[in-house]
Amino acid sequence: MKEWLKKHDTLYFMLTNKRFVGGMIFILSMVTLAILGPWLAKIELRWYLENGVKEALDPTANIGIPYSPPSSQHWLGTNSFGQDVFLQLVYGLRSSLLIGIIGGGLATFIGLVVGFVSGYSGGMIDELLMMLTNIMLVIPTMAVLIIIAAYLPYRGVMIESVIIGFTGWPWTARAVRSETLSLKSRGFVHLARISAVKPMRIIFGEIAPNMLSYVFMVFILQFGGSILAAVGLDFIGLGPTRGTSLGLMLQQAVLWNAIQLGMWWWIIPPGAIITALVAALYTVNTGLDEAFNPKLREM
Amino acid sequence: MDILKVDDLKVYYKTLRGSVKAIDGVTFTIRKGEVLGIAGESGCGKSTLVNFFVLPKEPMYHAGGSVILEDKDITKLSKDELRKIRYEKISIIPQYSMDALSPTKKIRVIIRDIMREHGRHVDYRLVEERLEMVNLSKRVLDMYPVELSGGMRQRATMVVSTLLNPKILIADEITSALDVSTQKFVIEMLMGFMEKKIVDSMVFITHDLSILYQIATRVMILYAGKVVEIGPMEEVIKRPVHPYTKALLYSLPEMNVRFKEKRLEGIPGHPPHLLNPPRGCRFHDRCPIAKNRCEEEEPPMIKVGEDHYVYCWEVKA
Amino acid sequence: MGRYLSKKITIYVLTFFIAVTLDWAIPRFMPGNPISILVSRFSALPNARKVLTSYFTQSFGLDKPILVQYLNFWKAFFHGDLGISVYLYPKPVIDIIKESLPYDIALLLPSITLSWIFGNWLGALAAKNRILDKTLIPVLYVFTAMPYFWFAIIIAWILGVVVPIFPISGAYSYSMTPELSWTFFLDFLYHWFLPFLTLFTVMLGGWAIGMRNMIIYEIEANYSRYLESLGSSDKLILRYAFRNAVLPQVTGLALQLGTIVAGALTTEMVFSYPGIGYLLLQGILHQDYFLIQGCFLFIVLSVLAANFLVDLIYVIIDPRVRYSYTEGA
Amino acid sequence: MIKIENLTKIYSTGVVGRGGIVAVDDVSFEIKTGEIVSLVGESGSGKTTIGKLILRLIKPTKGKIYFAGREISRYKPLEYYRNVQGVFQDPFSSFNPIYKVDRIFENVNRYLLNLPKSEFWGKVEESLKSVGLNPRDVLGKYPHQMSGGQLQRTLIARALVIGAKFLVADEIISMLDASTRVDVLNILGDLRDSMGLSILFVTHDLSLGYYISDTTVIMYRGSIVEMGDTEKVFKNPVHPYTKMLLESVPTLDRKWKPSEEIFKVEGDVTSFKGGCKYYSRCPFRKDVCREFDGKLSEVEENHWAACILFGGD
Repeated sequence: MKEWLKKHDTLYFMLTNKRFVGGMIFILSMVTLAILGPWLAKIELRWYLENGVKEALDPTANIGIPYSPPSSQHWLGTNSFGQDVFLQLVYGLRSSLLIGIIGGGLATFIGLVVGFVSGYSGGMIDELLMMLTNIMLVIPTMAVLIIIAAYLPYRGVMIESVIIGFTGWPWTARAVRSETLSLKSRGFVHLARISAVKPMRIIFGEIAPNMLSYVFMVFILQFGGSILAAVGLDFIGLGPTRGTSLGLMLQQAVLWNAIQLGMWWWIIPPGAIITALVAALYTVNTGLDEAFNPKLREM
Repeated sequence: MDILKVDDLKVYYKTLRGSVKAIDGVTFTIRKGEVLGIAGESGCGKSTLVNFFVLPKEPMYHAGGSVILEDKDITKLSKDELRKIRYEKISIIPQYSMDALSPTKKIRVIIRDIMREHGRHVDYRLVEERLEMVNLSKRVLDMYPVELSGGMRQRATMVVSTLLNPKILIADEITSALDVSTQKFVIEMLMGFMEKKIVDSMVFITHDLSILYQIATRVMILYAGKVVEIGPMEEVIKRPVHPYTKALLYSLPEMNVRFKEKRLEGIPGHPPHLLNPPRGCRFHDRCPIAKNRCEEEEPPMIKVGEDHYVYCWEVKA
Repeated sequence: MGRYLSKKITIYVLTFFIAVTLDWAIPRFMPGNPISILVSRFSALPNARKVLTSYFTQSFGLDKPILVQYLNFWKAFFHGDLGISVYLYPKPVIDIIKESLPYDIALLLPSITLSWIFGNWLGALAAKNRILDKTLIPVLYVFTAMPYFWFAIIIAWILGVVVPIFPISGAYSYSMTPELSWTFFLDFLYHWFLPFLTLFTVMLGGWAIGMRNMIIYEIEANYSRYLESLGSSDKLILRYAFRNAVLPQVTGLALQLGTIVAGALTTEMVFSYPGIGYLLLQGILHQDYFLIQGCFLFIVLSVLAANFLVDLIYVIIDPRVRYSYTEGA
Repeated sequence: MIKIENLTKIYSTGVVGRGGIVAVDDVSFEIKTGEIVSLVGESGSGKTTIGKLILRLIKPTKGKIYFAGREISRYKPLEYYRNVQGVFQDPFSSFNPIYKVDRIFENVNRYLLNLPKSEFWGKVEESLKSVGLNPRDVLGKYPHQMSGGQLQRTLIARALVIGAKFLVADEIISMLDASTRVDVLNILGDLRDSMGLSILFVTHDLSLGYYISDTTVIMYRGSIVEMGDTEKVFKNPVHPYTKMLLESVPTLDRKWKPSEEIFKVEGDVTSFKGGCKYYSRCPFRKDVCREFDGKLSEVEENHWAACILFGGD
């Protein structure tokens, strides 16, 4: 009875947790903005569309007058080339979210698999996998990303997500391993073993479901981490070779002296949207932590 | 002489679905020079009682009754006043005494810091003397808790807890995680503290009646947040009166019974949930002699012998 | 303790080995033969081209078996030969890196240590003070969520353009040459301040939040409950909690170093601060692959070294590690 | 039924191959059909490790275990676990908190039995009834909705459904309340008597062992110090360790005698190779004990002890 109440308490605490709900609302509105962006841009750039400027919805097209501050025609102004900042922003947001999902998802997935296998099997496999994990942990992943990206002649959002995913998993693996270790010594795992349940089914049928809330939190952190890693890479100049992204926007802003020229509309929005998005993800994570962990609940 | 008087104490827990009445109207006293044993099964309210004395924290709250220590009702004291009483008057050896000491501080430092909190300086001669009482060398002082075994840490904690010669020492389930041989040493050390008058009185909390029998002068048996029987240890064990006490004693495999010769029986049923405890006697649905009245009205306190009281409708004085 | 260190050293040696191998392998195994692309790119520098072509053949040794190429790479590495920069031709990469080293140390050492100390202090305060927790922590969350370089841009714009108090480019004024004098030092500090402030602020948030969470966890620990049961003040409990909470923060420092360095790279780019980050940017902009590889190696090596240092410190401050490895249990 | 021969388990610590903790040290004994053997010892005695070794949850370092005359590693898991089953100490951790109690039975049928559904669940209900549970109180419930005693009974019922002939019961009642403990013990006794189930009853509580078991094996730091017929071991203890344990058991019919000073020396004072492991704590120790090989010798019929001073020849 007590435990049953607790189960529903978690849901209750989740939905009454201001951090969780607030963060979630913001993230969902960002997702909506990314999805509806081009449609909004149609309203914004109606003048160009009506006048037959076909490339008006291409974020790399130089359609407007360079250096224009925000106006009704260009909601967030134009940059030094006359590209529309708002248009770039919504497309950049799209790629950021995509990278977050793919990169974060991949990192979470690899981390989970390595952590489960390492923690459950123990012995030599565990030693080797943990060695690998520790090595990956001490190598500065950004440096690896840089060197890989630098030699790739063509880079798309996909490739970027994949290399971020492949370098971001170690801490997840370590955390999942220690969680698995503690679950592994529980009676129900022993009981499954003496029911002749196969190891893979024990991992995914008995151990993994107990970590669902934890995995969800890990994914959220990886999501935010991937977005940050990607904008960093873009900013260095190793982002997607085609299209636009939030990091790329900022790189160009710095290269073309937007700071010195005081073009705040080119500088502030891309960074602010990343910051807000990542902060919202962190906030959701703390909210979840409070909901899942009774010790942190505020009565 | 009574050191502490608890009268109709009620301690509840706030939850989303109402109050859990973990201690619901408990009356007893602690006398000078005695070891009061408090026994009961899980959920009877033992740990609530302990925590109410040493660490009253949300969501626990005081829902009624008084606790008089030296003419002062400690339920009415401010946080700071309470802080002074702890350790000096009421001290505890906690259930987790094997890891009660911070792992990254030397034991000497821990002792110094806690004493300083109460405005005292450490008399290391005394500390060494006490360490010797529990079979620890003075070298322990300059060690980190991680360097000691679990048993040594527990004994170091025993020394720390009693340095200020508290009036009342609460020993909270300190033997339940121990092996039989170690249980005995620990209890002998506690008795040493009593003999040397380091502590005036002791409250020994456990679920194990046979251990309690080795140390306690009086015993109080709790069931579902209420006292069912209280009296001299020897008498309660030899002549239990309350049906719960009787059933409990009968269910204990002692070293004189074998399954093949005599079959013991447990108590059927479960303790009630304390969010909505039943009316009347809380034991009535498991009680072999319960009558209708037991379901309706709270049982009265009946004196059944010298200093021996029972809360039951079906018992004659 | 010896075992703890030997285990750690094994990891570091392996990591170092892998990093150098990666550095060697990536240009060779990437799709599209970057070496031919490389050489063709430098047709713009006619006098450099000949030298480069011979240099590539020599150092990459493409005609030789792959194992020999690999061994030669190591040999060159141990002789401090990281190739020649194209962008600053004909300067050896190792010399360029050496020149930027002091700037990196001047920027990173104080910003990392100060933000760590101050962040942990703030976090501990927030853990016990409800008001601070409600007001400060959200702000710190925003700090950690910021990309370093964006905050650098904002700071540069506000304190360099809107209210032009600080310079926003370079490590010293154009009119100066590096020398040991007060005027230069002050000028240096003046240029140093904004990059420092950026790194300090963004890192601060992470440490403070980490410490706050750790303390809240430690305050629930048995030893805290024991102290409280014996009537200790919140102050003492907090002090004990802090002592234990600091340990994971030290480990955190080791784990975060890579991210911090990456953040520092982009910050230097914004301020055109002549550290490794700025070099790297130049390398990337000018397709100077030797420079990029050199920077990579240098970054990896310094992170490894710093990590090792943190591990050493950890042994000193955590009696548990010291004990469990000396007793050989 | 189960025969253990020179069983040794060393847990390696840290880096492969270096150092290790000897949990079980050259232990041999036998559990006959229809017998309850209690394996008694303090923490660190290796009793739980033996249970795990029998259940094949860990592999022995040396020595062999036989079930029905065949070495256990030669059985296929399916075959083995249809015969040998276990119940563990913590009832709440034995159940996956996110699944209904039914899960443990479903796993049994899916992996071990493969019976038609109706037949299987019929058997489950029958087994639950035989351990004194109402199937309606168990099936469809979550583990946290049940008491520890109910859960342990459910686990015993699980072993019955499987049709196990041997049960490892590892401290199965140490976490239960006093008032329900004896019921679970009684179930074990009843199953032995009615079905001839053999049980290894692992416990640290001597009084429980005395109540239920036919044979008692007493372990100290990985080795057997005394074993034999329960009545004989308890009434006529030989090894000083057994005596000390029996002295220390708290009971309601006598108060403890004060410990002798020597008993207060706690644990591993000096551990040296060879010699009696109990040497450092033994009040009767003599120099010859340092040469003692720790072998059991017969004291009387069905009663062995490993003591050079008091044991048989």
